[in-house]
Amino acid sequence: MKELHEFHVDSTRYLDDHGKPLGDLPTQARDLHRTLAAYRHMVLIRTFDSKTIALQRTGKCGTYPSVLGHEVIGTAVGQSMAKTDVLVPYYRDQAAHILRGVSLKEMLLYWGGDERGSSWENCREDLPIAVPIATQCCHAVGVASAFRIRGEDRAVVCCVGDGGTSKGDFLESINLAGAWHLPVVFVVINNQWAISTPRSIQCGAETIAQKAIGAGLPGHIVDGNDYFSVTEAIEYALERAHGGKGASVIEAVTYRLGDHTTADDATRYRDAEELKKAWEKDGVKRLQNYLHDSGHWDADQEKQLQADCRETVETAVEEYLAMEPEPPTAMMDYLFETLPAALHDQRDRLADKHRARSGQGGGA
Amino acid sequence: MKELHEFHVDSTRYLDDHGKPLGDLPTQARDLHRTLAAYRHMVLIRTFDSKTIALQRTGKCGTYPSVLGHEVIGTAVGQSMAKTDVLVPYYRDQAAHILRGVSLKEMLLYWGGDERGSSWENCREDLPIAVPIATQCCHAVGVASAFRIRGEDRAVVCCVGDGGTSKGDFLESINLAGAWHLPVVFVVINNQWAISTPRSIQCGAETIAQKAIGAGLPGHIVDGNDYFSVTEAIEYALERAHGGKGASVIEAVTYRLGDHTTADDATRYRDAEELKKAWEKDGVKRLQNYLHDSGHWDADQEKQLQADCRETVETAVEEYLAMEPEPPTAMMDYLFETLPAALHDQRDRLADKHRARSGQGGGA
Amino acid sequence: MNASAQKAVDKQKAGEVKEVTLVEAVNMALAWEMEHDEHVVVLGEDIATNGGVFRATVGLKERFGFKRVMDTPLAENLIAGTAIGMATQGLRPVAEFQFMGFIYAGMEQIVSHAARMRNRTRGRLHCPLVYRAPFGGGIHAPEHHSESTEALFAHVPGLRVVIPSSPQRAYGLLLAAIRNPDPVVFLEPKRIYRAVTQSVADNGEALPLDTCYTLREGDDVTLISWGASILETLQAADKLAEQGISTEVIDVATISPLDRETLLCSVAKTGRAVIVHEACRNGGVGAEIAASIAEAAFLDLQAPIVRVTGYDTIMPYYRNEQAYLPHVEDIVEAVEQVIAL
Amino acid sequence: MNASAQKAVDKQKAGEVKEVTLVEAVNMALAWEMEHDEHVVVLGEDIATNGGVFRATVGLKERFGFKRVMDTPLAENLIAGTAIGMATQGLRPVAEFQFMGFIYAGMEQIVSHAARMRNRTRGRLHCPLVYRAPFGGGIHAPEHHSESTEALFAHVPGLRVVIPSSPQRAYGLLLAAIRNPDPVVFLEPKRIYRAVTQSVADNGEALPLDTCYTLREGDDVTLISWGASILETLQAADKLAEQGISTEVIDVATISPLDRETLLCSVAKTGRAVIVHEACRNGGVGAEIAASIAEAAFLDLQAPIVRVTGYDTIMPYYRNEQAYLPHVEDIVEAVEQVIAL
Ligand SMILES: Cc1ncc(C[n+]2csc(CCOP(=O)(O)OP(=O)(O)O)c2C)c(N)n1
Ligand SMILES: Cc1ncc(C[n+]2csc(CCOP(=O)(O)OP(=O)(O)O)c2C)c(N)n1
Ligand SMILES: [Mg+2]
Ligand SMILES: [Mg+2]
Repeated sequence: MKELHEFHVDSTRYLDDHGKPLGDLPTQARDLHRTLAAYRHMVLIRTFDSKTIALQRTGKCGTYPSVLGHEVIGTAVGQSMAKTDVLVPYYRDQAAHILRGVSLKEMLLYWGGDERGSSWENCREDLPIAVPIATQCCHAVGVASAFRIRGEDRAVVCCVGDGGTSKGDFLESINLAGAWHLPVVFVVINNQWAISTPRSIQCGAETIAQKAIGAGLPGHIVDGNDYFSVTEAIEYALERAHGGKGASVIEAVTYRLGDHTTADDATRYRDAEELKKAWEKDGVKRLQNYLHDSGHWDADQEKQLQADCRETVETAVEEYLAMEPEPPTAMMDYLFETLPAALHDQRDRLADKHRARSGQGGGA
Repeated sequence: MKELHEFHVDSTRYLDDHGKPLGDLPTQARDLHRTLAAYRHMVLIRTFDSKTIALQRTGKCGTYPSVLGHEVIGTAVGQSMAKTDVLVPYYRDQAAHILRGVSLKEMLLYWGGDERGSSWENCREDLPIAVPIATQCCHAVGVASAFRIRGEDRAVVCCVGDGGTSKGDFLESINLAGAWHLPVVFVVINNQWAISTPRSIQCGAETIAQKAIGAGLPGHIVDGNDYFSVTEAIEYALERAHGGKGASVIEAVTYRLGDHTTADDATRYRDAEELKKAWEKDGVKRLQNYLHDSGHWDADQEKQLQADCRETVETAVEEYLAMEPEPPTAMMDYLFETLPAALHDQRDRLADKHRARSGQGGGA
Repeated sequence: MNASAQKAVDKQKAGEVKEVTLVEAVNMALAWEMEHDEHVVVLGEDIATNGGVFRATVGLKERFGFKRVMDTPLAENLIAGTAIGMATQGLRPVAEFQFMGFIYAGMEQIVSHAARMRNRTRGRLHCPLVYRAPFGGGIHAPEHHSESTEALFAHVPGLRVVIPSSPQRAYGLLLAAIRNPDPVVFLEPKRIYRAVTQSVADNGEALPLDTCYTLREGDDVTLISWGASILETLQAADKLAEQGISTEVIDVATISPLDRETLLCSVAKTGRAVIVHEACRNGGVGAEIAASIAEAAFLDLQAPIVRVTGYDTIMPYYRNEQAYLPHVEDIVEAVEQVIAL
Repeated sequence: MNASAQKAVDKQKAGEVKEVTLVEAVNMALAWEMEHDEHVVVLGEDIATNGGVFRATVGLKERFGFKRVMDTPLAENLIAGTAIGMATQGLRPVAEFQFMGFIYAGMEQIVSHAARMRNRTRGRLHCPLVYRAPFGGGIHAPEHHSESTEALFAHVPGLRVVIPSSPQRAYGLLLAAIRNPDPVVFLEPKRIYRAVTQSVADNGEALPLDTCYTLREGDDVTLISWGASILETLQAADKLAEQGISTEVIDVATISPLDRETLLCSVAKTGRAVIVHEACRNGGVGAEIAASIAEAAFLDLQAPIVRVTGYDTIMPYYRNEQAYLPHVEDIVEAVEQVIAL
């Protein structure tokens, strides 16, 4: 009369906190070229991150969400996706975006309060950064539906924070992905915090991955600071998606090493001790250790890399700072494909004012 | 390096389709008085239901959602709740409402297009019928939070359809119930259909109960046509809630034996054969068989009960039909506690028009 | 009939004139466009197998298959957002909200994404989608099934809000809405879904958006309305004609962006305007129209602009819904009032 | 300090006059009311331990405990709906939406339930709750952090929409909103959260709702505004005074239901009105105000009512947000224009 229905999620880890393999590594680890590229990319992203925070502090950039602690996940996402796949990001996916083809300058423009920061010359089909939490999950299933409708062999990777998993959009979307068997990989970046709200307040469940069960999807937990386990999980999930086997949910467990954004002061609500411990698990350092230990990286290379990254970032910053703002009329020019007659007057007024204020003849 | 995290939901059944015990019955079954009352109530509700459909067909009532196939669940809910608990219903909980103290006349008023149908003389704290699907789930956790905040030993039962479990409100609410450890019992009335949408399209998971796992809650499946298994599960969950052990999700599996509402024609989208099979599992007949087999019910009693129920319903219908509509000004009188000055003119106009149109001196 | 046979028959029939109701015209437009543009897909609750609770999508699944005609799980936010994702991929989704009263859960997706995708990406991505919803009262429906909250969408930059008031306009405007490269909220006045039939040529010809439709020309007063209220407005115009009052009747049709020019030209001629809508008055679209006319036609106006609208309260359940709705006599009275000045 | 000691200290301090900013006044009102009414609870994202991203709720958790000051999971629909459930139980929840740009997910709960519970149950249950949200642009924030969509709420029957524009009004109106037995959407103009300080007596005295506040009396033209734009409106009034133009400045404060009487009395005197708001113009609250005045004060008006507003487009990201916002010169120009007629 009583029957049990059983379910599970699995969790995986390959490297310990110091970069030492805990056992056999997955096949991806054999690709040294890729692993080195990943490490280089993480250092670039970290360099970009600290520079952008500095720009914000000196009034040259707007509120900015640091990617510190999330580099490994974004790098694995960016590397694993096919070019024709579509990324549906949240706002802390810098590492993935850059690998997809977004330029550092575009990234700066976006956080510098300029819409051109999402017009992306490359990766034209990737969705722009979604600020309203979790809303992008619905777009992800929409994009994946389009692939299915057209019979295309493409997949979607959708990123969302741990906080985002409490919001209907995420939960409704994984449900649709399950019901419609859609080619989507949901990557939950569980960095333990949603601004000041700890993971324990978001949800009473032991793991976030187990939310997949209610949608009939496989759920996997990976150490988000272990490049190999993240990569393996995403590649596996992408393979399933491409193979018509449907969606997955991956919970990548990490820690937000910075403030929520430059507008936040995390010391108000979290323990210095906790932060210190989290640094010990840092995934960038961990991968460096691994490469070092396996004889593929040394101090000179590191020094060179740091210098290269600084230069790349500096160049991008200069380009960014040199950009004139758009004319104010731009605020009407992309509202619709063609400006409706009802708005002609307003656009004219805007142009006139801009001309008057900037004291120029042309402008708009 | 791989670890499994395991979860489960259980499912329970005590009576077979014909009302034969499949083994030992739960303790609740020993209470013959209660079981008989349950059966009588189900018959009353079924009588009310067919009468209301007839009223609708003759223009004396509005669109109405038949309760056919849901009587057992509602009855178990209504019987199991303490008076001081709060019911947060959806729109097919007739059986529970009447046990809570809503009168048949009030029920008719509601579906007859009259707001007084939710003003309920008894069960003053129960929430009114929620038409927007699943929205009531958020209210349920709000009510339960109020109990927790005030330290009261009270619980909430929240009902929702299988369709409703796809909507953010349900999913967000079970998550909060888990995170905050709230005294709520979510009863999912899985009648296999959401209007024309079959259960298989709502969700790719094997069961709906497993959605509880993602919220960190226990999930139980019961045969929604088996009075004993529904009763046991709800009582158990209510005990947990009252005992400070938090929330539960119960999936009560049944079948919508009628059209979705009187505005629907289910033959458009579902199989006659499927419906016929579902009737074989009917929970009212099943309980009658059980009582009959165990020597507590006979044909005479049945005849008498049918007559009593018809009379009770007829009386309520007469009362309902005798009710004058509210004056149109009522549409302003309950908008706010006190009518804001901004609306005085409009109310006066309404009263004047009503006076003019009804040709009476007073009225509003 | 198999799909390709159906296709042939259909081609023959193209341009066939049919006598249809408003809801049938919606169905006809959907079918035409799905037939001629493979990017068009429809999704929503109960729209496929059941053909929609109002039968607006009946037959589409049989004709175009479940890949293009999709019953969704019950979640309006999801429907709104999924359509956005599809649209960024170049599909032209037409998503149905079963009733306007259930559209609010989709509000965040509509306001923050559908309306903004083009602007946000500087044209890289855009949302050529249509959100359909039946709206308005008067059909004896339960709570939340009688909403007229078009003003909420009209205020959102980046959205078009289009409302047909006849079978011909339903057909032509819906085609235009689907072909439009930007998001359109397409609200269907369900009270007149089956009120009248009209001859509609099923030839795929769209009607222009962003323009008012002048249904009747006149000199004394301009009557401005949209949706189901057009019915009473035209009836009032007839009654007023009997009294010798000549009215110009304008169906706004696209309530945002607003074709102020047609409205102003008319008021320049008549000097008087009465606006009729079912939605409550406070902050309704009538307010924008009145404010715009009062500002731009200040010197033309011979009387105040009067609004005949629903009350500023919650639509009553059906026993009292007629007391809420504007009636022919209310419009006649308002016109008499402004004419007297 | 333990709770009861704190209580004593607090009582002593009651009535103490403090020099505070608008956001501090919000905090003060919340603290006062929580101290004096145990039914008041606050909930929202990051409002407890962190004290709110704008520090509006700072110190409340320490003082009143986590049972009454609740950090919620990240879900605005849930926040809106949970507050409704609490309110039906007689609590007086004050729920924060972190930014107005994130309130839309809560729309269904707000429109279909908070605004309707009393009416639906004929008074059996009601929703004495407050939805707080910082709103408006000009703080260099990312997308969705600069919304001014108050018109969407003003159109919803059953809601009150209240907007303070000074520390004193923030204190008095928020107390009134919490004590009000019906749902109030309380929008806080974050651009002036810390713009000025004012002396506010922390004595629990509420200010009336449903009424405009006349900030400055004058004869030539009525300037009508609310929220952060009051700042520029007052500055414009000063400039105009230098030119010899006497303006009456009215802070609408409760934008719905609207105190039309105060506005009409003023226009009866001045014969001219200019309405200033940050929200986009089409279908903004300015439209309702203009339409109402133009209708009721038709004969008093000596010039068209002009609206100085944001453009009918999406609020630009911050590099261009100043080009979107109404400025002092825009108001001055508009006044000069209507005065010239
Ligand atoms: C719908 C919505 N509500 C609130 C916010 C404000 N907000 C920005 S980030 C954030 C926390 C998100 O946490 P999480 O999803 O865990 O992502 P993380 O920032 O930790 O990477 C909040 C509440 C928002 N952007 N959108
Ligand atoms: C938010 C919302 N969307 C759509 C509807 C229209 N509608 C009414 S009932 C229903 C199906 C509900 O199915 P389910 O939750 O399984 O409950 P059941 O009617 O089967 O008992 C729908 C779509 C609604 N009432 N609310
Ligand atoms: Mg997080
Ligand atoms: Mg169902």
